[in-house]
Amino acid sequence: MDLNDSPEQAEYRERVRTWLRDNAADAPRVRGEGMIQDEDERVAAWRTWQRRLVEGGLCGVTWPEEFGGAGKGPIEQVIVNQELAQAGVPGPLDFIGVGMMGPAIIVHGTDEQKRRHLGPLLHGDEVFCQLFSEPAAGSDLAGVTTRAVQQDDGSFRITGQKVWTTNAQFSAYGVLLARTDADVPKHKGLTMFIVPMDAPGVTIRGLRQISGEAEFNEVFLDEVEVGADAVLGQVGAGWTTALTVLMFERLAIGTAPIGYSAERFAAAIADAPGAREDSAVRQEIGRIGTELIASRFNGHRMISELAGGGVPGPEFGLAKVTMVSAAVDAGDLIGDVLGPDALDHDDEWGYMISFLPGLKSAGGTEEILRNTIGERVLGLPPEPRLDKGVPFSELRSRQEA
Amino acid sequence: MDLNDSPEQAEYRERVRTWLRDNAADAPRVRGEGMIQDEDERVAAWRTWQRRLVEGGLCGVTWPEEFGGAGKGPIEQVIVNQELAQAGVPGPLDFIGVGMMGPAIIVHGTDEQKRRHLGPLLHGDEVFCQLFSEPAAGSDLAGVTTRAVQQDDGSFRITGQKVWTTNAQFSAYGVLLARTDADVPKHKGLTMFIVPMDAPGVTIRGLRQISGEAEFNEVFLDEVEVGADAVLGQVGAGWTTALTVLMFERLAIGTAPIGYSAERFAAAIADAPGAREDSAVRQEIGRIGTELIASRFNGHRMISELAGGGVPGPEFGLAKVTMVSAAVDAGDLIGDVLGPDALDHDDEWGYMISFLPGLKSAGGTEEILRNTIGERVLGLPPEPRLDKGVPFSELRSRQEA
Amino acid sequence: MDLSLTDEQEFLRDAARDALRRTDTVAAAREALEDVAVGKVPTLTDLWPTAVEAGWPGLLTSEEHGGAGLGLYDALLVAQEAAAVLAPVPLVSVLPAASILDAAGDEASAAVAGGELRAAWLPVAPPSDREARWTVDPRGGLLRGDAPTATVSGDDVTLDGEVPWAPDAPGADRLVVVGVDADGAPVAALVDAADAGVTVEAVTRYDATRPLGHVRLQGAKGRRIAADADALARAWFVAQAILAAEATGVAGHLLPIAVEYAKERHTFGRAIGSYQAVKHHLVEVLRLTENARALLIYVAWASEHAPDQLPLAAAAARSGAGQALDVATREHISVHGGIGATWEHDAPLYFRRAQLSRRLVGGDADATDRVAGQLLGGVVPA
Amino acid sequence: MDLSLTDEQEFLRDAARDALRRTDTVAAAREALEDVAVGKVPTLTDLWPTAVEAGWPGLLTSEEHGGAGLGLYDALLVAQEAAAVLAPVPLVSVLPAASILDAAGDEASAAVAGGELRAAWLPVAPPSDREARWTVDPRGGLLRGDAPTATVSGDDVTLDGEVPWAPDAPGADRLVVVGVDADGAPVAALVDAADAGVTVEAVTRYDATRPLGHVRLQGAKGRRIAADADALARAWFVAQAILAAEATGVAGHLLPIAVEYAKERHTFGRAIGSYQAVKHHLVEVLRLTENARALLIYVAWASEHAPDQLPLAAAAARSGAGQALDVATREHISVHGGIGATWEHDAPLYFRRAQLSRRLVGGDADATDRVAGQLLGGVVPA
Repeated sequence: MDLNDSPEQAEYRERVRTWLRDNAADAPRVRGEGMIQDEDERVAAWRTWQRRLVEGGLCGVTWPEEFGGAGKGPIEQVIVNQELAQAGVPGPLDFIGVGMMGPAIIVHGTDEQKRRHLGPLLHGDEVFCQLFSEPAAGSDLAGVTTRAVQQDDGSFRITGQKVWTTNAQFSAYGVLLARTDADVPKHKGLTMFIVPMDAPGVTIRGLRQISGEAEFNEVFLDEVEVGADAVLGQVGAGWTTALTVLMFERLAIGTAPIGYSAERFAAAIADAPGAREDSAVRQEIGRIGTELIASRFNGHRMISELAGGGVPGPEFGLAKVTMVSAAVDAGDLIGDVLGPDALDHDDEWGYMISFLPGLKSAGGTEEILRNTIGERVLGLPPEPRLDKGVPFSELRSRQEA
Repeated sequence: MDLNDSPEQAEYRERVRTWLRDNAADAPRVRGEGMIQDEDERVAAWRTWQRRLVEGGLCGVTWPEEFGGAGKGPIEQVIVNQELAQAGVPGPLDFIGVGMMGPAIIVHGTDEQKRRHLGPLLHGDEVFCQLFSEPAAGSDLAGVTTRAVQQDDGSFRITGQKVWTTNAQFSAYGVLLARTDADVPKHKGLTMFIVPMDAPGVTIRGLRQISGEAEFNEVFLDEVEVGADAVLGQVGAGWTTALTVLMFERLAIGTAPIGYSAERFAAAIADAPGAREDSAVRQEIGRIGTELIASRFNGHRMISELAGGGVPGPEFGLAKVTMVSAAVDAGDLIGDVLGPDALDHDDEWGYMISFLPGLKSAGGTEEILRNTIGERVLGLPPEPRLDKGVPFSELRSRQEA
Repeated sequence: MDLSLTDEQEFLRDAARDALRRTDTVAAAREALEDVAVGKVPTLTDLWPTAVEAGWPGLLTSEEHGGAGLGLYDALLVAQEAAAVLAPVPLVSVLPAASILDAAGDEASAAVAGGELRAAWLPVAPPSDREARWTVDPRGGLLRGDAPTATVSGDDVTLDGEVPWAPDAPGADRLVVVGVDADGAPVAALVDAADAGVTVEAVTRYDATRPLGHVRLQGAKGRRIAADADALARAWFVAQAILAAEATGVAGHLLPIAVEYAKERHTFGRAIGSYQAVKHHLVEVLRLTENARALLIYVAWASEHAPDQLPLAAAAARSGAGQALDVATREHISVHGGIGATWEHDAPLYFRRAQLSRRLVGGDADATDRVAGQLLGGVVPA
Repeated sequence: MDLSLTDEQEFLRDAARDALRRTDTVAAAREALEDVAVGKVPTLTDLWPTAVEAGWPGLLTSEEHGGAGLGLYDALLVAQEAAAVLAPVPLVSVLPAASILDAAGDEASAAVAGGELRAAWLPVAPPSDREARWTVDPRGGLLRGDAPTATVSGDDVTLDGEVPWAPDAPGADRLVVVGVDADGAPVAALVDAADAGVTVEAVTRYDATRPLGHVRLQGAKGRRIAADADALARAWFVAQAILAAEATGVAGHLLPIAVEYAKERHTFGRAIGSYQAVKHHLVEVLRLTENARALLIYVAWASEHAPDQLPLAAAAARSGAGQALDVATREHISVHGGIGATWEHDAPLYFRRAQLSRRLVGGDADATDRVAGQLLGGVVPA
């Protein structure tokens, strides 16, 4: 059992460190104090930085070399993430494109799609967003109602509404899941498309969260026309393509550095008058700290597994449960200790307190995650499904019955 | 809004108090310190006491006068319960018979059954137990597998196993739910019987709990023969009869005095060195105390509703959830404050810590209760049922498929 | 034993509901937040005329001193209604003030009860078994501050000190200040908010419907109010009870909305309310809300029949209702899925209410601590 | 970064599992409880010969001092296996004792490591940011007691004081006692359990597989062990880690049993494991158990690479694993329905283990408090 790098990993880490020593000074400030306030300027600077990361082999770490990547494995991605965090510099602007959409195009794209999209995506010239979630479908991704209707000339017209879309406001393309056949059971009638975000009929609207910030967007599609060559994977095989994306999403999130930590939360209250002497506060920070330390070492375990050639299973989703609920509890504690000033508009903890309730619901609620883990990891039987094998077009009327 | 008795209630209370002043000295000690240790002696003394309570109108309070009861309403039952608790004397030996089985016989029994059973039951001469739960059926009462097969002469032969039976070891009769028809959906093929506990084929075995005490019994039935006149209600209508019993059970439990209290838990730790000064201990006892005080006032609200002619709805089951989980938390706290001595075999808190996990599972788990309240009180939709309309005989094979 | 509402109480509650329905207070709460987001002082709907018209400032004031002479439970009914729609009705500041003036038979009682003078009480907590002195909320941290010092000379009182996070202080004409004299005994004084020795720094934190003020008293001149220590302690418990009622009002308001949504919204082919995870959480909200309602009844009963249990009752109500509010507002967001966490939805407004309220006027944790102190001290709840 | 077990570790774990399988330790735990129920001192399966044969007393002792010279994680693997089957193997008392002797290069080290002498360490906690002195568990209440006083004269140490709730003290030949000298500095001494100044009152509480003793030292004579304060503090953290491993072992053992039952047992026409209430609770047990396992890895890493993090790591492991044990044992009863709460079922035996363990050797709450102290003091976990 060794928490340290293998010799090859240590050597790789040293190379990354050297590159960062030489280049970190040019990194833009994209969050927190000193951040570039104007969004356009910030995106432009970040785009340049992504290009630089590619040159250094720190972006597209796991992409095959033939598509401009560094051709490494997930463990090297982890090392890069750790060193970026250590150096206090941002990763690529297009975390979603590089981490999920590009890899999905590599797996399911045509040669032409790969040629056309992968280069600009990797270099940050064309940012990609993910157009999966819908207001009506909730956690049930396969229940999307956005319709893509094929025309006589083979092109498709897409109409519907997507939600919770990160980066939509500066994306060139979106990878969109739509229903092309409503007369088959719901997992079967789906198709994935690559949609230009500047196509006529696409409207983007910022979606403000509890804090008042627009963390996400809504995207409305009104008879948006795309060619037959916009299909990613096969018509009717959209669910398979979506599962690939979700697998890359798990990997991307699993290897991302973790934001909240035991030491940060403890530091927030350590100097508040009376806090350190209060046993109730101590029990609470001790409990929260224990959860977060455990989560960190579970991260180490996952990395060890990746290094051994494994792929993170659904159980690593538990890290999200631990992290979010520890952060919620920490928000409560910090607010109680620091008082209403912790709720101030610009306070980092006030922001966290506002941000977490949305996070708890976004990207699959905790309940769905616990279902998945109970079924896929523990092997518990699924809930009875009323929608199995039923044509999608009939589901609605049943629900309303 | 008035927490006090109405003039009629106050007068009734005064009568009960007077009776208790004159008679309490003769009450046997049946639990706690000074309790009659030998079970036979204890039961005999308690039986005598039940008879005395009947004479005073303090047992069978809500039974119609024609069956020997006092012909009062539930509010008078509450007053009696409060005054019994206040005087520190036990209620009737046969809480289950008087509170549930007798009332069910009054509703569903034949004239002959009423004549034969109600008198001895009320006076404690013949104790009744409830034979509903089964090891395989769990919380699903309608899933009982004990079979009652009608013979050519009209009599029934009953074979099966019951569990969690209180008082079985000194009961004269049991009210038993059995399946008489397996070829109809499960709620439909049930029949209720009055079974003599000394019939050939009945075996009773004490069921020891975590503490080592036998709080309940298992009852085995092997070809137990009962006449057609043992059917309570109609053949095939056992589920209806069971629902009546459950309604009386809710009423009996709802009006029973509550055992655990904020003040008792606080007193347990008040003098432990360091406890009163520890803010974590204070937060915990404050939280537990708040829950229990709320529960007490919810009890007052229920009584007010009874006094207004209402019947307690399923939401009063929430009192059980509050009580049990507050007591579990109190057990944790008391154990942590008093240390391992609180786990001593004879310690009252050690006993409580052992007793609660069984209570949590007995008589419908908390999960079932939350389902019921969610559906019956909040009107939320039920879970999809796979056993609706399916003949009972087919259910098993489906489950194993 | 009859805990149902009297006809008068039902009338009072329904009248409050109707009066508050005249403006869209929830929409106003969101608009006020827009002001805060752009750095402006929020403009709130002024519900003071509504409150005065309805007689709410004088609810607890006896008839002989110019009020309606109702019981504490009646005030709690109004507080529940106001909070349910996030209406900025300053009950938590005016009712403790009015009750102190009423107890003293003070000459200003009628004007405050009638709403001609808008009075705000500055929250000062009576001693507990952990804090042997009269205290005020800290600006931050857990160490409670000293109550202002009061220098008494005949009817004149001079006050020095600071009372942070005082609800509704910015809009008040008069402040009812509790200070302690040189012997540590509490003294109440009526202070003109415009007095040279008074500074009120207006602050808004997270819930724009709750105006707050840091009040600094530097040789502030006031007139003594002849209320004794019990009356001054009672003001604190009245405030706790009102915050408890507000919390209960919100939780009780949100639950049926969440239940409706859970019945209508489908996922994986079933209404989300049919899933145990959702169902059991909603039942937990019901349980906590019913508990909170029961605790308000305890407060009302103690207030009328057993004043020695009022500290326990008010603290328990605050603690239990605070818990209900916390769980209900989080669950409200959660049941509504991602949409419940967006600015346009009402759920975040109630969440903000919960987050701020739990940290005002002692905070929920201080109330829980007082419950412990009362129980460990041998108080037996009825 | 490779956190998988080495071949040697897998062998050690499998060998432990095999050795412990020779007797039905769970059945023995129930029988011992029958003895307690009728007021007898429980007869326990004596697993000391098994432990000695397997070399467990010397696991942490360096090879030069007569042990196997393995790492802390290896000992934690054995502790997990022993606890999983409720085997009364006295690791929590002998390993801290052996590690103190090893650190001192004491002449008794080899005999203790080899099991010829059965040694028990008396739990004495090093100072924390809340307790500036060396302390022992109280008999009851929250105020920790003073460590025994040690009067040192050359190699001779005279000890006075009391150490309540010392695991395995009744069966030990030698006691490793930590006392404090007149300057408050810790001193370790090896004491013959048969010394006239030593009284060991054997006690059993709730979990009959855990023999305990209240040890009274009245002028007890011992021989000084030349271990420094760091080594004596380390013994406490080793004990915390072993209790954490035991807790993890039980939780990890119970989870698959509960899952199997939840798959097989049907109610209302469905396997109970298909209901969210059951499923989500079992996932919570998984989450806590995986967290506990991760924390054991932290302990192992800190023990080898960052001794300054061992206090945090050991305390976090104790706290996190204790939580896992608590939830896992309750859930085990709950999943099994009423039958899980009966005497014949194994679930109550594990519940008893959890109930007692959380209150020994400082208790889980003390460990949580130390996590807080370390974090508030600025320690940054790896």
